[in-house]
Amino acid sequence: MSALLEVRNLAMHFRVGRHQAARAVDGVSFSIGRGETLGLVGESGCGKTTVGRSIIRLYDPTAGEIVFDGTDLAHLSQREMLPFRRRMQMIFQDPYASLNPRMTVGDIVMEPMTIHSLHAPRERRERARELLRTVGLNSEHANRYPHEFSGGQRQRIGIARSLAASPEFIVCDEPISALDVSIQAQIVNTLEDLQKEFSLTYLFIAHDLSMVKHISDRIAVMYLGTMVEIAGSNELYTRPLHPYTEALLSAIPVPDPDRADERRRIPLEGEIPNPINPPPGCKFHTRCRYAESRCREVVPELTDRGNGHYCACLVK
Amino acid sequence: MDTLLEITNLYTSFFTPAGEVRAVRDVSLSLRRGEVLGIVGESGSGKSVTMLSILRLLGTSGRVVGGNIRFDGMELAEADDETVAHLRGNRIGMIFQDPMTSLNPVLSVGYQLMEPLIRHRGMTKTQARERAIEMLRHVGICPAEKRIDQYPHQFSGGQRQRIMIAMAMTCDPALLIADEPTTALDVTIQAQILELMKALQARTGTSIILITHDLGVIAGMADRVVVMYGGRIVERGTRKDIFYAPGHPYTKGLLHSVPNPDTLVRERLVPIEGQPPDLLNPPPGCPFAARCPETMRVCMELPPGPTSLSEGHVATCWLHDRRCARSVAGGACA
Amino acid sequence: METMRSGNGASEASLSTIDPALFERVSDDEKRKDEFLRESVSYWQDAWRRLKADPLAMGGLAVIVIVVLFAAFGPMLSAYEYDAQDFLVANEAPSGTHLFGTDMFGRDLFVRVLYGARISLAVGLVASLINLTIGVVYGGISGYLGGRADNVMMRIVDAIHSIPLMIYVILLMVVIGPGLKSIFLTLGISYWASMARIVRAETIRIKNEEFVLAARVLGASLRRILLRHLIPNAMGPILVTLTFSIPQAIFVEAFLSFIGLGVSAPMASWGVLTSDAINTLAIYPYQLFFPAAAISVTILAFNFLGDGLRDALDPRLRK
Amino acid sequence: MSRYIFQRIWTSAVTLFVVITLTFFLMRAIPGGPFTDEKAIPPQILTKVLERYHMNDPIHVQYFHYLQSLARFDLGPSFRYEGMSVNDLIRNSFPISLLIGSLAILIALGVGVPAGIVSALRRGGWQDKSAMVVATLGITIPNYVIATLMVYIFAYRLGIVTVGFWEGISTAILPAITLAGYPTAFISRLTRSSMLEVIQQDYIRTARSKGLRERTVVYIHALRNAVIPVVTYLGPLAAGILTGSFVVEQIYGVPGLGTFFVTSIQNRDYTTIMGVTVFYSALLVSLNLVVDICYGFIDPRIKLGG
Repeated sequence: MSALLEVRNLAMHFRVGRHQAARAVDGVSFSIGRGETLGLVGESGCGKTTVGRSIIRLYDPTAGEIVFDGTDLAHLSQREMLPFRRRMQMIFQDPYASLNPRMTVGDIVMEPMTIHSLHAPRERRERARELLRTVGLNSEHANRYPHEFSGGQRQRIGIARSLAASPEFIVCDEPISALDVSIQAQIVNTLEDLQKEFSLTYLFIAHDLSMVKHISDRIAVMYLGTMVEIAGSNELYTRPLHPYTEALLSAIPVPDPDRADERRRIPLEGEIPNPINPPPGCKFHTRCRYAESRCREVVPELTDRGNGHYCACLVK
Repeated sequence: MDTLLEITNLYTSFFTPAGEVRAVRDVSLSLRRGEVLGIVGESGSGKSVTMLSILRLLGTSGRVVGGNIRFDGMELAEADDETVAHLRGNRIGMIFQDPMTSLNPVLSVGYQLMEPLIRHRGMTKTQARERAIEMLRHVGICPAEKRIDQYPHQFSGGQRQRIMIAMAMTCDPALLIADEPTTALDVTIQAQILELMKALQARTGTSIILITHDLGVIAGMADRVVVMYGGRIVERGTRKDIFYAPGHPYTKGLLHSVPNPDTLVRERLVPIEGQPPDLLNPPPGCPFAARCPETMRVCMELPPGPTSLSEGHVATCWLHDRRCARSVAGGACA
Repeated sequence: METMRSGNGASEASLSTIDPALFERVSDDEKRKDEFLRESVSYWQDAWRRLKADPLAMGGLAVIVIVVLFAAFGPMLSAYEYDAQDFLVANEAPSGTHLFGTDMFGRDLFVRVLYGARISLAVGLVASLINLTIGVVYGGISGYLGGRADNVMMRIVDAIHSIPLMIYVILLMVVIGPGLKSIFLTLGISYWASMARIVRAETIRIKNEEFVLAARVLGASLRRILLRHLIPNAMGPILVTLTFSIPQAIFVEAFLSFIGLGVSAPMASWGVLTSDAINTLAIYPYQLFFPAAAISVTILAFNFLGDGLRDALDPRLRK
Repeated sequence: MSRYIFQRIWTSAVTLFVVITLTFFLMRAIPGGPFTDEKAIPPQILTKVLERYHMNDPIHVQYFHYLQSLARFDLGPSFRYEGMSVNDLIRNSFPISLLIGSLAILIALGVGVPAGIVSALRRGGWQDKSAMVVATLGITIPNYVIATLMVYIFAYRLGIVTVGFWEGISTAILPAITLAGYPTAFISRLTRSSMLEVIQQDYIRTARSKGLRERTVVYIHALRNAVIPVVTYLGPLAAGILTGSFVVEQIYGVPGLGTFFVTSIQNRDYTTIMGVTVFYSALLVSLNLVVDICYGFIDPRIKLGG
């Protein structure tokens, strides 16, 4: 598998007040192969959304490289980004906020084609209707407004829009967390079908580990702006190395009474520290049950543990 | 067995300019002392409204339009407002989904914790403060003496939910209603909060009604489970009944639509197709008829009644009617 | 306690009436036939529908339309000129010939009130144009740019805002001198600060909404983002602010004319008319009544319309 | 908290400085200068006068002079009132305006806030509807119209009060009521909408879920949050009362600063106009500052942000 996207030492610091900076993302590296789905998980405030938005250049990264199909996007101007905007897209979290309430569904889906002057203007409407059918909606819906649809249907509209410019790569930023359980599976299946049909590459950002494991080939775990572990999804699930991943996995509720009863939870006390003043050394040491004195001083690097499994921990 | 709460044939509606939203229809359930009852359902299924109906916290547009609510030998549906108000925070504690907005931003945490004690227990400020500090300690907020004078914005989401729990539990209520207490929290914090609730229940013996949409939370917490859909109860039973022998197509659908984390092969999920019903014009029959894989003509016209599948396991579905060729009573399933 | 009930349908009574054919499976199409029962309505159609249901707002709108029509065509239809003096009929009470009576110079008050309406409406129009151009653009740019530019731009607005408009206006009028043109100029210099604040707040709210991020991800130009996404979504508050800013401007003009800094004789604005009437208030109270009522009714109409618009455009009321 | 206060003081000072500068250059921009008007002044007197007022110096020197005297709280002499300084004039007339203004603010708060609470709690009821109709009327009718009507009714028709003589607090009541009209109406509407918004918040449901008395829920939990916008309105309220007093005082014949300001405008008494403008601005900027600091105490969230 050749890498379609390679992120090296990406950092994104946001200014807070006059003299402080929140280190939302602090040196993150990973790559995604063509046709692959990489899951990116972590709790709120870990910087996973910032990674997604930096890749798609909604932010200007503080440092690092974002190599997409051989070109470093990190320092391109918005004008230079334009050809890449057609090739990479994003699906958003909130199906209520991600669609312009003043535009009809047809106009929303046609917008990417208009911006990139794809197809003849007359064909665009037909293509929009076709896209709506592709994502499981009725083409008659094109003349309606977003507020007339339910959450799941709106998310499908958002997916149709992201497909309109025929992209190769899509950042899915928590696309199912705002949806009801019975609808989540619909959307995940749709995403899987589309991936096959259009050979798409996904970066799938979520906090729901079980769904991420289902959809992803590999999973990357973030904590407080850094990458702590990357591995194939089954590997990560069955053999987590990093203490944080271990705790995170043990915290997922299992929908099975017997297994829930016999399960031993690894307690993770306390809360995520403030990214303005992250702890020195390993950022997880304040909550880690294996922490040693060196963890407070040495910043662990992601190291290869074999079998495509990388982990950034000094102890394990 | 000792029943603490019994709701029979509850109907609750919201009267909006667009018409009557029939949020809860014909809901009956019971809760025993010391038990954890889980109510599962997605948004709009009526699970929260059922609980808010008990405490009369429906706001100005909502009203209980039918049914009985019996709490600890008292008939609540006919009780006056003052009686119900005296149960709230005293005999029945409640915690809500979003800890970020559920605490009053301009009052100190200590003040908010002391209020129910002064109101219901007639404590003096000093006594109440002592008890509040003790409660904060129980929920793991330290140093309690110092933090009691802080304001909600000085706490994280998880800590605020702990404070909410302390506040709901401070008068030793017989019943704690937890309305999606962990939905807004991260998984590791969710685990902490659930653990805390379990520990408090073990100590005080409080009955808990846990409302959630997360089957995983229910599987680890509840003794018995009620499944709601479209304002009606579709199934109830012990948690093993619900997870291992679901009787209603909706329950089955829910269980199939979440991935099994233990399988190493990627299996395709089986979603429930379609969209939830519009409660402004609820379908005349079963609320799930439009999305059910087994829909019969009768499902769309008449609401099914409850059928007992085994001791304590009840499904509300026409498939179990003895006239249905595929019913359990009628023999083979198609 | 579980009550054991076995397989009853809607009720035992209807048991026998259930046709066995009802227990046949139905097809998927039949299940989902009634998906969209409601017709599709856009935001503006919906808002208009709600505005129509508000009697006060519609009353306000009707009054505004009537005032506009009267101001435009009234003076042409009247037999009198606004500045024609006739001392023979000075200070006459309202009658069939002089609907609102006459003033101390024998001028017909009805025509003068209509002229006053022209001036007030012109002032209102200018004020709204200023708000729409300077206020919306300034606020929009400030909000969209953010950061340091926004900071500087908003400090200026704060400075303007912390001193009441009236003091600037008075100061400027003293410098420029009285007259209608000066009023327009003065309003132009000072009358956009609150609109700028509101538009900025809206812009900041909307620009972080996911649909604007989506447009940026698609590569939409700044122009497109402003015209297709930001402004259409900020139109509600802009419109409401506009409806409230018009009566304020009308009031400012009346006030200035009242203290002698606005329009001067023989021109007739509602402020001049009320000011003139005060001298003779004890004897001829009707001379105050008509212009005062005209101002109040017009301002009231705009306020009712504004309230109605605010409710009709409130996103929280939409379901 | 102290950082927040410091920041607010700093921005207030900047605002005041901008206003002073603006006023100064505006007044200097009057074509022909302040002494060339209807009455011709002999040239030699004019030169003397100009010298006395430093009008012959280069403009930046004048500006510097002006700032210097302002730093000593000296607003300079009046052009028209011979031998009087603007400071004297303000000292004589401002206490009267202050009395009327404070009374008006008390009325506005005392009537507006309760009216707003009642209409919010009885939303859609007759109390709500009547209060809101009265409030809309209060907002719509210009205060000079209210003033003249009151004068007409109470002085001319009923003869209860006399107009034109200042007799202390008893003569202050009618002007204060008149001035309070608009702010009372505005505050009641503001309180109502803010109360309606607050009453729907999650923490109100929490308060109810604790079984608190409805009184406690409304007056402790809801009102504390609902008055925050009212507090922020106190600055603009003071400004409104101030500008309102220009004409209301005149109509009632009250010898306050408002009357005095309007008279000086009509007399084109430029140093006085300038001085009073600067005085008003300083007053308002400091009031805004006080309001902002109060706001910081009412809303604990501000402390952290500061």
